[in-house]
Amino acid sequence: MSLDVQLPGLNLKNPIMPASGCFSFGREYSQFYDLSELGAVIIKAATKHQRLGNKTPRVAETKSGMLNAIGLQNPGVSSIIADELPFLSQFQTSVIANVAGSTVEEYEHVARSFKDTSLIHAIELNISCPNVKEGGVQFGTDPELAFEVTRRVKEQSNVPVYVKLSPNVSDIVEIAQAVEKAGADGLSMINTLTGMKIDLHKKQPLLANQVGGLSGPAIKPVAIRMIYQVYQAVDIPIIGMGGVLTPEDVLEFLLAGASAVAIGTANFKNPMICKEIIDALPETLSSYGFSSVKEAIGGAHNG
Amino acid sequence: MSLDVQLPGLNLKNPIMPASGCFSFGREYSQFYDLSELGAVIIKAATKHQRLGNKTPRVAETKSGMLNAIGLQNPGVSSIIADELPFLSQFQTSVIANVAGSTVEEYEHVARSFKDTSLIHAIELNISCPNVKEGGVQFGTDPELAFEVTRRVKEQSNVPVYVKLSPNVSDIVEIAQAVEKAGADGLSMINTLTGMKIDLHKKQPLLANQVGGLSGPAIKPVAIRMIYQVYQAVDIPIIGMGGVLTPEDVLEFLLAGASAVAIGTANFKNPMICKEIIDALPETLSSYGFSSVKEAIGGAHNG
Amino acid sequence: MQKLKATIRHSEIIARDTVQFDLLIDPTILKTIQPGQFVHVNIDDSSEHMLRRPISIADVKPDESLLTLIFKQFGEGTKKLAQLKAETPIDLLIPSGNGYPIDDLAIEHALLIGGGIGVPPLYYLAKKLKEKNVKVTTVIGFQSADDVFYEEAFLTLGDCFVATDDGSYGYEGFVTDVMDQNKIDFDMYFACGPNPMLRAVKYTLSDKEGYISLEERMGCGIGACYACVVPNRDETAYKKVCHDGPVFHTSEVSI
Amino acid sequence: MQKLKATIRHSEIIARDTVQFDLLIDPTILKTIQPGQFVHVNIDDSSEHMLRRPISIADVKPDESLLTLIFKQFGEGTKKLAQLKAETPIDLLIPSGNGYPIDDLAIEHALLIGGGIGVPPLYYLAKKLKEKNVKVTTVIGFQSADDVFYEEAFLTLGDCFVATDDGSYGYEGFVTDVMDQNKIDFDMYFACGPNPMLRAVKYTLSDKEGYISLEERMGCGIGACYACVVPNRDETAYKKVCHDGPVFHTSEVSI
Ligand SMILES: Cc1cc2nc3c(=O)[nH]c(=O)nc-3n(C[C@H](O)[C@H](O)[C@H](O)COP(=O)(O)OP(=O)(O)OC[C@H]3O[C@@H](n4cnc5c(N)ncnc54)[C@H](O)[C@@H]3O)c2cc1C
Ligand SMILES: Cc1cc2nc3c(=O)[nH]c(=O)nc-3n(C[C@H](O)[C@H](O)[C@H](O)COP(=O)(O)OP(=O)(O)OC[C@H]3O[C@@H](n4cnc5c(N)ncnc54)[C@H](O)[C@@H]3O)c2cc1C
Ligand SMILES: Cc1cc2nc3c(=O)[nH]c(=O)nc-3n(C[C@H](O)[C@H](O)[C@H](O)COP(=O)(O)O)c2cc1C
Ligand SMILES: Cc1cc2nc3c(=O)[nH]c(=O)nc-3n(C[C@H](O)[C@H](O)[C@H](O)COP(=O)(O)O)c2cc1C
Ligand code: FES
Ligand code: FES
Repeated sequence: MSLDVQLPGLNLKNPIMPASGCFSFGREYSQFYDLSELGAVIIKAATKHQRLGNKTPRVAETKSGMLNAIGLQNPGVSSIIADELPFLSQFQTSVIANVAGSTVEEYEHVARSFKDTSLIHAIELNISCPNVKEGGVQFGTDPELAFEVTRRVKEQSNVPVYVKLSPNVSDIVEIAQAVEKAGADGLSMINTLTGMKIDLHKKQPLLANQVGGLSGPAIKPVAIRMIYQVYQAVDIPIIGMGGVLTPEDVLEFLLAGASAVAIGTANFKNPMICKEIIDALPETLSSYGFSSVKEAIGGAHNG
Repeated sequence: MSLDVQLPGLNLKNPIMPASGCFSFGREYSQFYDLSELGAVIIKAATKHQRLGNKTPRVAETKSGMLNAIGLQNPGVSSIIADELPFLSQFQTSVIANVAGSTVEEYEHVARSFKDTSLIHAIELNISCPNVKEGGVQFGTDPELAFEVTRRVKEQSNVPVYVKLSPNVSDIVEIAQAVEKAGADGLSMINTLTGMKIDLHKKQPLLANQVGGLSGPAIKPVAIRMIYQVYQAVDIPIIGMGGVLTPEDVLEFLLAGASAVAIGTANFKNPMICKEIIDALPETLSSYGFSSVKEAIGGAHNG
Repeated sequence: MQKLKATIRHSEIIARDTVQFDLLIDPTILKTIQPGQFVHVNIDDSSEHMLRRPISIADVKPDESLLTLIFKQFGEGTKKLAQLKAETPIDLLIPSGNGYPIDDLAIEHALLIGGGIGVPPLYYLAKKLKEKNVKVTTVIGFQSADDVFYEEAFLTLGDCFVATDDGSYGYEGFVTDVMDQNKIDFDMYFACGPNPMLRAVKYTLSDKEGYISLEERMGCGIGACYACVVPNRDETAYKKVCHDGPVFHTSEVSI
Repeated sequence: MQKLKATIRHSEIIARDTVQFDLLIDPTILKTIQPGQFVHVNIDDSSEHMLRRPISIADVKPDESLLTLIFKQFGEGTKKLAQLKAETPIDLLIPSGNGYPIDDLAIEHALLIGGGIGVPPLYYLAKKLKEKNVKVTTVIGFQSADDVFYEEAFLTLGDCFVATDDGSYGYEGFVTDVMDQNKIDFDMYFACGPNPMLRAVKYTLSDKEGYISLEERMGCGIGACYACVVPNRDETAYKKVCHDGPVFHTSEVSI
């Protein structure tokens, strides 16, 4: 059974990778299994300077999901390059750097900084952060802003750029097409849905940040729908994510149109999940009649 | 413990009502309990003529939720008035008519038709249906279309109009403010998120309609977030819904800013759910320190 | 219809992935059950599964307060059900739908045709027909030898022919092949199984009157959500499988 | 740290809504456990609960391959755990976090201060200190008489003062009130409980050195998600409770 997939910048031995923000820079999970097993690792968001993130509580459980409002806590791009990437480079796996910022300039700076290292293979451009200059609109909800930030980050990058789309939009296809036109090499979808939980005891939003991002199996149907729709409208590959828990879920993402699949929240329930899914994938694929991962990609569009 | 709530057109003895489309016109559930126990009943969507709806499969289970693509199957507004409302009128409960259509003219027609009966107390204007004339955009995702359909339905109605908002939008507040400006007496939120499930055996979307509406506990965090945000931005009351399963969930909606709470999907798991929640609500409210429903409404905004 | 808790008295694997539950239940409700009706089963109290599962009533023994269900482990829900042990309570809507209207029919020889998980409801039907002195012949089809169940049970009530898709047991082929080869004489047929089988049966037996039991994905299971519809004969309106069916006269629906 | 399945050997309600689990577990891992460490518990295999629950290790008996947890039924997850019966397997990450660094401390008399569900880890700590011939005095606070547990257990290891918020048992008031009234002499304190209690203790005992164990909502429980942070002393960076804690020297963090 061949699990390999070739994508811009990424020669993946299998389509499975931990999702950004759920795996830090890999150290913690490396006590559970050899990270060389992974197709790739998407590291925690990098910003220009260190960020402390939001006040706690930062997470809350919801039915078949969770909310998080970490607030992009990270040590800053230079420290990531100096202290974290060398650790990851000991494993035989691709590294995707998640790039975040509050302004186009910050995005450009972070992308440019990653030029100094050969230890990343692609950029995941996280356009779900609020754009401070434009008054808190998310780059990811306005096609023109999305186009602009993609175009400018592409100019600063020497590796392929996958743009990570926000699902909190009326028309995901419009955004996907805008970033494709701006030169994106691929898409990564979906980021979290914006949600809230109220603390009944305290009678106020449970998260200190009030709202948080909803992830986990609860959002899988939204992810599948968006990937299915976008697959039909663009020609660049999609890294799919949102609620993956089982090898069957991975197959569902592939059929919908994803070329690779990232796993976020499920790592918290089961730190072995990525490895267990990689091990189980050949049997799952063959039980549904596939002899390779490539064969399954987009398979639900043939009907 | 006083559970009553007064809203435009609705003198509710308690804030609990079944959500549109999950309760038909009440007959089936009346074998399980006396519908007079309910604060109100929101009936299945009415269109101008009979509609057959979509092909099957029309529903699919998802984690802590479900997808549906019923497609507005209903016998048409005149038949609803003649055959269904008289049945409901034997119960001591308010009736809210859910009004749907593919064009503004159809919405107007349905709203006007309900003028002929005294058996409904309010209209729930469902602007989440695809607008055929405008090329499939939902009225609910464009603030100008939402304004226009609300204004024109208001003109045709002799009962208060609650506009039911779609959550599939980048900015829910903008839509809510548009319909408030157009004269809406209240809001009803949220309708379903658009989702999809792939049938792994058939390798195609499971629902005949491909996409369907995601409902159930999975979407509760999105509903709570949207209600919380809209409550701060408008002055009209909100009927909240999306994933209610327990009396604690009802309290969470009230605290977020809902004045009444509708229950949809949970009726399928437990046909007694509305009655059981009504019975349990006084104890739940008092265990969190409330002596009435009214006291809890918007309670999470005082911090 | 009622929502009630039954208790699993006995659980047994009777064929590949196929589980039989004998449920202890209030006998007054058992007396009202018609063959062909189903129960709508709640998987568990968690929110993970928001939809119940429809399972046909395979047998009823009011004297022992027992109700029998037979189901195949197919997806997550039936797999979870299969793991439940004796003494576990299980939440049902019962009885759901309309069964085979055998009390209103004057027939002498009934042909029962079942495929896979369509076989279970035919057992209670056969028992009831036999009680009314109707001769019963059964033709049941399965994928393979490992899937076959209840052949002996049906044999105690009349002739029973078994077919398997791969020929590993009984006749090779589909139930319609068995019917072709055995020229069974009968007044009326009663069929339950996957839609392709029902279509083939209806076509093959177009000169005979028959009742078929349909499967459709369900939401409420009580007629309130319009999930489980099937077009009427001329496709001008829908019938609800959960409420108007699952059993229909072949002339009522277009399949 | 490992992910492993333990088996519930015994489950018992030891106070109002308070459950003690004795878990059968691989003894090699038990020998490595430091007092103050916790386990990260998976509620069940369903997707309904995507987050594990952190529960302190209350006692360890390597000879019997036993690990003791004591937890209060608070929300849905702990209520589900409480219903698990003996022989049920339970999925843990173990051992999590850093405990009280008692091997590196030269002390003679330790004051242990616990509030509510902060009491359990102090029991294993008290046992370990006693083994090292450190004198142990314990002050534990609960809401009400019905909530009190482990007083006798602590009394076998040294003095133990109990306070209840409503005065229905022991001293009336908070643990700090007991400390005020009893002028306990000690070298170092070790506290675990809700943040307001820890703040009060830190303030009251500002002239003493102490270690505190913090609670914060967790995602991964292993240091990878940045959910469970607490600001360092000068609030210029965060520490992770799950990885750098849950036990901190009072000078390390700002609470
Ligand atoms: C009236 C009726 C009677 C039935 N009687 C029996 C029986 O006696 N024995 C038996 O083994 N099976 C029977 N079935 C089929 C049985 O309901 C499905 O196999 C079962 O619902 C699958 O659930 P799952 O959790 O295993 O599958 P999943 O795929 O996890 O189920 C997901 C959803 O799809 C629905 N679904 C999946 N397959 C079917 C199907 N074939 N028909 C209807 N809904 C489906 C489920 O109800 C659920 O809502 C009957 C179906 C109907 C409509
Ligand atoms: C290091 C550490 C050790 C702990 N040790 C114990 C112990 O020995 N005994 C005990 O009874 N309790 C202990 N707790 C608290 C315990 O984790 C919570 O009571 C429990 O997680 C609540 O889960 P729930 O399902 O009942 O509540 P829910 O409200 O349903 O939980 C929802 C989510 O919130 C989190 N959460 C809720 N309350 C807390 C809390 N107080 N602290 C951390 N997370 C919370 C849960 O982990 C879960 O992710 C400890 C907490 C921490 C951080
Ligand atoms: C705790 C947490 C932190 C996250 N941090 C980031 C991040 O820094 N950058 C990013 O692009 N996405 C981040 N995400 C989103 C995930 O990468 C992923 O898109 C989302 O969680 C959906 O996948 P899942 O359902 O498998 O978790 C985070 C998600 C979680 C749960
Ligand atoms: C089967 C089904 C049919 C529905 N039909 C309608 C409808 O006709 N009109 C409407 O406004 N909403 C309809 N809805 C949406 C619900 O009224 C409700 O807004 C949504 O399901 C969220 O609530 P819940 O999570 O409690 O189900 C339908 C939902 C379901 C599940
Ligand atoms: S399942 Fe709801 S109408 Fe049949
Ligand atoms: S819980 Fe994830 S870092 Fe502590």
